[in-house]
Amino acid sequence: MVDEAKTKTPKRLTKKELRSIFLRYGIMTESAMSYEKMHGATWAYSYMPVGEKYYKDNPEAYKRLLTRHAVFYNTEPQTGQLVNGIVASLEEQIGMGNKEIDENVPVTVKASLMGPLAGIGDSVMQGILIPTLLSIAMGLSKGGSALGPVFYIVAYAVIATAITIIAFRSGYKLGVSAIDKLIGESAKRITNMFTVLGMIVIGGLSASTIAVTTTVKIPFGDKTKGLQEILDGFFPGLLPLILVLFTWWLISSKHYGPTKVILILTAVAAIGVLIGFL
Amino acid sequence: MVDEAKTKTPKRLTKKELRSIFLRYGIMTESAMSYEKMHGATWAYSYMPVGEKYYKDNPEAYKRLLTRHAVFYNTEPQTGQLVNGIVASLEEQIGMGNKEIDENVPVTVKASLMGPLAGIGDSVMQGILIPTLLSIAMGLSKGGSALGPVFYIVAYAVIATAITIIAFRSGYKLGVSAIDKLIGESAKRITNMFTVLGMIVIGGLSASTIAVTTTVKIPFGDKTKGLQEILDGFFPGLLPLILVLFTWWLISSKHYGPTKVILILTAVAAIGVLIGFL
Amino acid sequence: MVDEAKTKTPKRLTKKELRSIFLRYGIMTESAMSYEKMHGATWAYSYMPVGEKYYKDNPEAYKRLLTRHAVFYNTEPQTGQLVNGIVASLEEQIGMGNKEIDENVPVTVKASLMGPLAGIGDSVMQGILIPTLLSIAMGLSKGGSALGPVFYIVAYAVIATAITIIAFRSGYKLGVSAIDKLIGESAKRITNMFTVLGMIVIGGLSASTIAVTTTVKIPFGDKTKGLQEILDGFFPGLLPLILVLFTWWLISSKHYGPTKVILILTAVAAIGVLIGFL
Amino acid sequence: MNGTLFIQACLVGLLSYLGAVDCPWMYGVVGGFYILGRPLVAGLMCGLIFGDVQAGVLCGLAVQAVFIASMHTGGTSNTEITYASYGGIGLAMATTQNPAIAVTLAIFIGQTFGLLFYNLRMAGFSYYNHKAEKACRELDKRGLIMNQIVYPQIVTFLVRAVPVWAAIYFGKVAVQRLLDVVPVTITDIITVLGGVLPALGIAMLMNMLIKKKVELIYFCFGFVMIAFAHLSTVALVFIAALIAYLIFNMSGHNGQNQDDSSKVAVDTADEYEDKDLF
Amino acid sequence: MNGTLFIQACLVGLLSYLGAVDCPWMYGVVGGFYILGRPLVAGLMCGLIFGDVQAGVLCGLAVQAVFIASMHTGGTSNTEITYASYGGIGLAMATTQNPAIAVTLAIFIGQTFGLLFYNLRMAGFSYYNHKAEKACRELDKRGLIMNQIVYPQIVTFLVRAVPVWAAIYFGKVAVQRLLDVVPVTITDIITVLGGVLPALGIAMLMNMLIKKKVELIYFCFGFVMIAFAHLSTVALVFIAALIAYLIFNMSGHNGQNQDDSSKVAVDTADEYEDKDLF
Amino acid sequence: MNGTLFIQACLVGLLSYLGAVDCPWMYGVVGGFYILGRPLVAGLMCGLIFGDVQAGVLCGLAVQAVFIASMHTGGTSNTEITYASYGGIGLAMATTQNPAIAVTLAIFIGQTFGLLFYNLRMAGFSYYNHKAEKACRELDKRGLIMNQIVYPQIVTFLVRAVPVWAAIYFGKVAVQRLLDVVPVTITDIITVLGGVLPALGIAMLMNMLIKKKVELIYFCFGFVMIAFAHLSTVALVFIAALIAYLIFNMSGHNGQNQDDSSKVAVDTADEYEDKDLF
Ligand SMILES: OC[C@H]1O[C@H](O)[C@@H](O)[C@@H](O)[C@@H]1O
Ligand SMILES: OC[C@H]1O[C@H](O)[C@@H](O)[C@@H](O)[C@@H]1O
Ligand SMILES: OC[C@H]1O[C@H](O)[C@@H](O)[C@@H](O)[C@@H]1O
Repeated sequence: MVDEAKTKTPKRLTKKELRSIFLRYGIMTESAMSYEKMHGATWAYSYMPVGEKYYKDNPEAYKRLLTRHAVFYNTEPQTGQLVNGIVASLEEQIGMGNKEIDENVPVTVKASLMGPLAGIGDSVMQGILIPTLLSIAMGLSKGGSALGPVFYIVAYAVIATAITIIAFRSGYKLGVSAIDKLIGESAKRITNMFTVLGMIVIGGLSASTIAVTTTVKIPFGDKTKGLQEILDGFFPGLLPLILVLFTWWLISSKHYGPTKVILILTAVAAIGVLIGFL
Repeated sequence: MVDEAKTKTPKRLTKKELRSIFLRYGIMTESAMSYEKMHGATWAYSYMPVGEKYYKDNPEAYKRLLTRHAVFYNTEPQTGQLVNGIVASLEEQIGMGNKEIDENVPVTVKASLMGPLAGIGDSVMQGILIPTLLSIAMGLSKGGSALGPVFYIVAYAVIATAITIIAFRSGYKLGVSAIDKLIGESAKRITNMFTVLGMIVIGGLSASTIAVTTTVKIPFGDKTKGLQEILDGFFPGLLPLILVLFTWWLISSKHYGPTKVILILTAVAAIGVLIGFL
Repeated sequence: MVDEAKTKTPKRLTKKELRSIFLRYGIMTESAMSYEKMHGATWAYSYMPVGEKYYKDNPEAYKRLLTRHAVFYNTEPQTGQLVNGIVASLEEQIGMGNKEIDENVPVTVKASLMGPLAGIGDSVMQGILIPTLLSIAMGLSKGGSALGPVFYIVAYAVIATAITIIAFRSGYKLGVSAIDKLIGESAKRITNMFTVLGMIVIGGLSASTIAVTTTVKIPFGDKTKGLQEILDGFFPGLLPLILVLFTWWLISSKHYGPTKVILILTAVAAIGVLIGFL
Repeated sequence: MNGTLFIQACLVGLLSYLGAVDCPWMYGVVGGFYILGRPLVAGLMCGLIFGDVQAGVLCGLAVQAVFIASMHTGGTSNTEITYASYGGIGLAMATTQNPAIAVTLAIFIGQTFGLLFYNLRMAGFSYYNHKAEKACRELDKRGLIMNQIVYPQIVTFLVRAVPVWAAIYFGKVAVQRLLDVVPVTITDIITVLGGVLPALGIAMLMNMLIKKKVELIYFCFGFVMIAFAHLSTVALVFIAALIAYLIFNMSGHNGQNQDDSSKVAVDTADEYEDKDLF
Repeated sequence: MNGTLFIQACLVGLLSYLGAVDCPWMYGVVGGFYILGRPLVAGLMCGLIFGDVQAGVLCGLAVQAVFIASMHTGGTSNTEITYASYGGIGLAMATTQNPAIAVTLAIFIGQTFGLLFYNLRMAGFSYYNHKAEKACRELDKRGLIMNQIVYPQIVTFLVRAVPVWAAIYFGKVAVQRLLDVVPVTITDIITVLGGVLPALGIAMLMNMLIKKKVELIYFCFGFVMIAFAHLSTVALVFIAALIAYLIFNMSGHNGQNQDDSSKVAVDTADEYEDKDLF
Repeated sequence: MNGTLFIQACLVGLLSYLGAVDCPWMYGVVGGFYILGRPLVAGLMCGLIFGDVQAGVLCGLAVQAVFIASMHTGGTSNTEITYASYGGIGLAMATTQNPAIAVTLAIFIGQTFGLLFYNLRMAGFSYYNHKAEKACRELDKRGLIMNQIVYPQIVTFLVRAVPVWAAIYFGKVAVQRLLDVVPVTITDIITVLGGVLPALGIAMLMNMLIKKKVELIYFCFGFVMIAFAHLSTVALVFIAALIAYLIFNMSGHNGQNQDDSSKVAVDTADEYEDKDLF
């Protein structure tokens, strides 16, 4: 931190200003999302309080601030508050005149963090937290009770809000020093850890959510027996497993997009039903 | 080992003498335990056979022997036979006149081993072995059969006695060389291993032994449903888990002693019952 | 690879010749197995196509080829196609006149690979693959359905044939370079991995296949209760576990051969039945 | 004109806007897309609106099962879950209140109109993005806010609330007629498709997480723990966390921590902790 | 005077001395505190003394459940288990023979008089400890034995056997009267407290074992394996042992073993073994 | 002469040759020993031959359970499974068609005549091996083929097909008589032995795999997962694979990969992969 006593002007961001940056980002992130810019200039909007504080009398600097935060950007928005926190601390330093931090730094930081964080963030939030809470809630809703959705609403609101707050605070506290931590060896380990967590949990998720059973009956002496029953006898969930691996292969090896995959899956379902297999 | 052939006097401890040291320690360890000295001078009592053998004619050395073994000492008494074995071999060397081993060595060895061994010993004996055997025994006693306690008596007597014997023998065999093994890198790994074992098993233990259920009924349309049943639906044992984490937090972060914690738990139970929650 | 353009004579093995080597080995490996030579001269037979191709006019070289492949050799025959593939690529080089590869190399390669591969191969094929497929098949055969054996026949034929083909191809592709990979650090890690896999799976196998139960009844007040039921209450499968550990101890520590062990097990069964324990 | 239905349709349309991924007003995606946008919550909301909470929740439950693994990554979605939720459940509540119909309608609307509108809008917003960027360069604060927030929100409101409102208000009769004529095979196919669809979301996540084919082992482990061992997702999360933590520690034991491993004494454990993870 | 009751009370009092932590005569804590002192064993003993083994074991079973995780570490105990066992079960056997009453009495006696007497004695024994230390310095062997063994044993006998004897001999009538007047709420609270108490012992152990908060993951894993997967403690011990062993090996793969890893050939595995662990 | 039985006996004899470990004609051990030779397949075959597939499969099932862990390693076998399969099941099908009888006969034939013939042949083939080796040295191609393939096959056909044929053709009457007189104790012992026998194969495999006693932990883990957690073998294979993979990775983190760990950037993950394993 620069010596705050020396010069009069450079003041740190107040709590209120920080809260404003936090909320502007948190609320508006995806307000104008396009494939071209994704979160793009939401950042410029979020950092207007910084401009108002430090660059009131320096329109060129203000412009540079908004312009550097109007480029393509995309990450998971909730855990992404971490980056917002880091950038807030960087822009604060720049605004306060710390010459050691170039105006390019926030841009580089954003560009290098958004990718990994999108991966971790999506798998933790969409891959683990949401499905887990939803499956608990679905259990509570059996029979049509409102308990399930109410539980989900409360639980997700509390947890996700907490995550955004903690992420922003940690980012702001770490500041520049975060870059090492988030890009270095240790970050790779943490990413790896969450990736493993994610892979295991979505493995379980596919067992509990994909519902494909065959209706084929095969003759057993004079009686018939469901093929599904036989499959369940040695590999419960074999069809869902095959299906998800097939879909994954379409995406990862064939590089098909979701729409193409949906068409294929629809075809699979249609043919399966028509030949009497599914 | 010193050259035994050279001088006539220095004889090694006989089997009988070793057995005596082993038994004196094993039997008397906690005979006069106080918060101030804990096992304290039991050690002096245990090493009287050494004094009788080597220092019959050297009262000063005898006094030093007893005195150095009258200080504060505390560890898990059963697995603690390991330290007794090591010290036996050290005192034997000192008694036989091996000048390489200072009279301070046994004291240092005891002081540095007692801590780690208390940790491992307590968690293995009180945290794993005893609860596991007891829960087996309790299973055997369902309906009031004497089989359970008889099983426990035999099983624990055999296993614990074996542990004391093996511990003492290993300690005596390792002797000085044990210090490296027990304090070095490898010891940290072993400690760590047992710690992990302990943490997992007591996690299970808390699931199987803490019995807290709520009696709250919540309305479900026209019927009511037990809250406990709902909890069991998505997190069996949630209340016990919360309770044990709360208790742990009282001890580890608030640094409350057991008595204070018992009072708090009693208050929790009382309030829980009075408001109709438990 | 040597420069193929320079000289006219040295041609690589054709697909047909490679297939012939693959099949001769795959089919004939154990055709004349004795304790003394095991697979022995099957190798000479397998490499006759190489002799016909390269040494038609050089009977001495042809003799050396057959002779060096007539020595003791033993490994798991199916996964063993890996070695066959490596040796095929080595003999091809030798046949084509590559002076860098001594005629001893194939012999050394065979000798150093056969041991580890026997260990891994047997445990993967006989210890994991076959019992797993068989237990699935046995499930399908409950009640006498032919589905079980048919499933096993198809599944094993497909999987095992695929393994032999992949093994041969990988071996041939890797060639000399395989030696490093198969003997170095990395090979030790892979061996170790398969060993762990094997140990866990055969642990499970013993729980599901060894069937020993005691018929002893013990009095419980006025009623009696089966000892087996009591054992199941705290350690299901305790008797099978003891039995398999005992058998393992006979083999690994006492170094008894299978026949001796069978006699002992028969004695155990007989005595167990006669005293009314089993 | 049916006044009640009109108001109901308006409310559902409004909710389908508030639960959209690009709607900011519910604290961004936290309260919007990830709470209001989930079919289970939509079910509750529609239940309240149409005066039958139980039927609403049951529809929500059925639709949620199809979309539980719905993913929204990198701006791409495998389904337009908000159109699906409110269009499907809303229409079903307005007509049969049958969960199966809700699922059919949700899939149909989500995968056709839903994705169409979504992708058109995502493409179209480039226009506002460019204008917002220009506003940044020119320090036109009002322009930034209008182009980044106001105009896009108006557009997204129109393309979401209006079609959903129209679908419910005018679709009621059409749906009822359609249900009478649609062949049962189509319903069957859509039902099967409902079971198949979660595979897509999961496969998209797998594509993000799984870098090497070997890592499928994690995925399969998760699958097996649910499919064979019948654990719940909550339990799996804990198990996965343990494995992930082991891997985290494992990877930490090389490289940087190596050299100073001897310095890391027991009492510095806490600082060490910070350096590592939490 | 009731002669039978007098003798019964004497026997129970004697056992409560023999099962005390500081009583040496049953091979130290092995046969004393950890066998005779356990409520399950106390139940059997009291059953024998009062002539109804079944009722005794049932009381022991109920009390044991409360105290299964009772810990005695560093001289501190969360309960005075011996007073609790023999006071509680003994009194119950002398009166109602009702297990629930036994639990209530055990908790009451253990947590009040029990802990009081225990702590007073632990404080008081400093007196003898000092005299024993003095005896060591003066080579007063008799003094050592008297102050380290004889006097403390007399004291501990008096403060244990006498109160328990009195409680049973005189308490019988009082307890019966008390049971008639005590409000049911109190009984309820004590019942709940019985389910809650094990949390204390476990939390004490956690406090010893868990150094970093992250390590709670081990604890939770154990909890989940029992609570969700319904494994028995015995199974958990094996699983935990595997995990602990993996961690042991893992930690061994850095530092010292690194440099010479190439030297560790397969055939030296056995020596290597010794160096490492068993 | 009974013509049908004659032909049936011939067919069973032929199969017992084709399923032998040293018979090449079914693509070596793949289709022979490991398919035709398995009791479950033998049951199907004998069922077809004797015209009652169901009875045959049931006999095969019973015998397979005894021999599921049968091992053939290093030329040594714990049983002669092919004699056992075709002799035992064939004879049972010719007589009572009772699975228990099939097991008894299989064990009896496999462990006596079977092993005897097997070991004699294994010893005797040294003769042909030497002649084949000589043929190699003399470039006598015909001699190699005759001695390595033709003669050994004739011999093995004779010592396998003929005795099995004879056993069935002549044994039918004998077996039926025997069954009337054999005491029930013998049957009991053989039944028990049937449950015990798998222990031998498993112990042989353990002997190959387990190098240090500590590694029993892997074995016990597998045992516990089946015996306590009631998982199926298929599930266990996945779990074991995960553990093995963790260990593989773990061991890779020392030595060679260490120094260049910093170079292994994320994008080179795929090449890295090749270097490591798959
Ligand atoms: O993948 C990161 C991120 O990309 C876009 O912003 C959206 O699809 C988000 O839902 C997602 O979290
Ligand atoms: O904690 C080590 C040790 O301390 C004291 O000696 C007693 O509390 C023992 O029960 C305990 O094992
Ligand atoms: O042990 C390797 C190998 O040895 C011999 O060749 C036979 O026993 C085979 O069945 C076995 O696979």
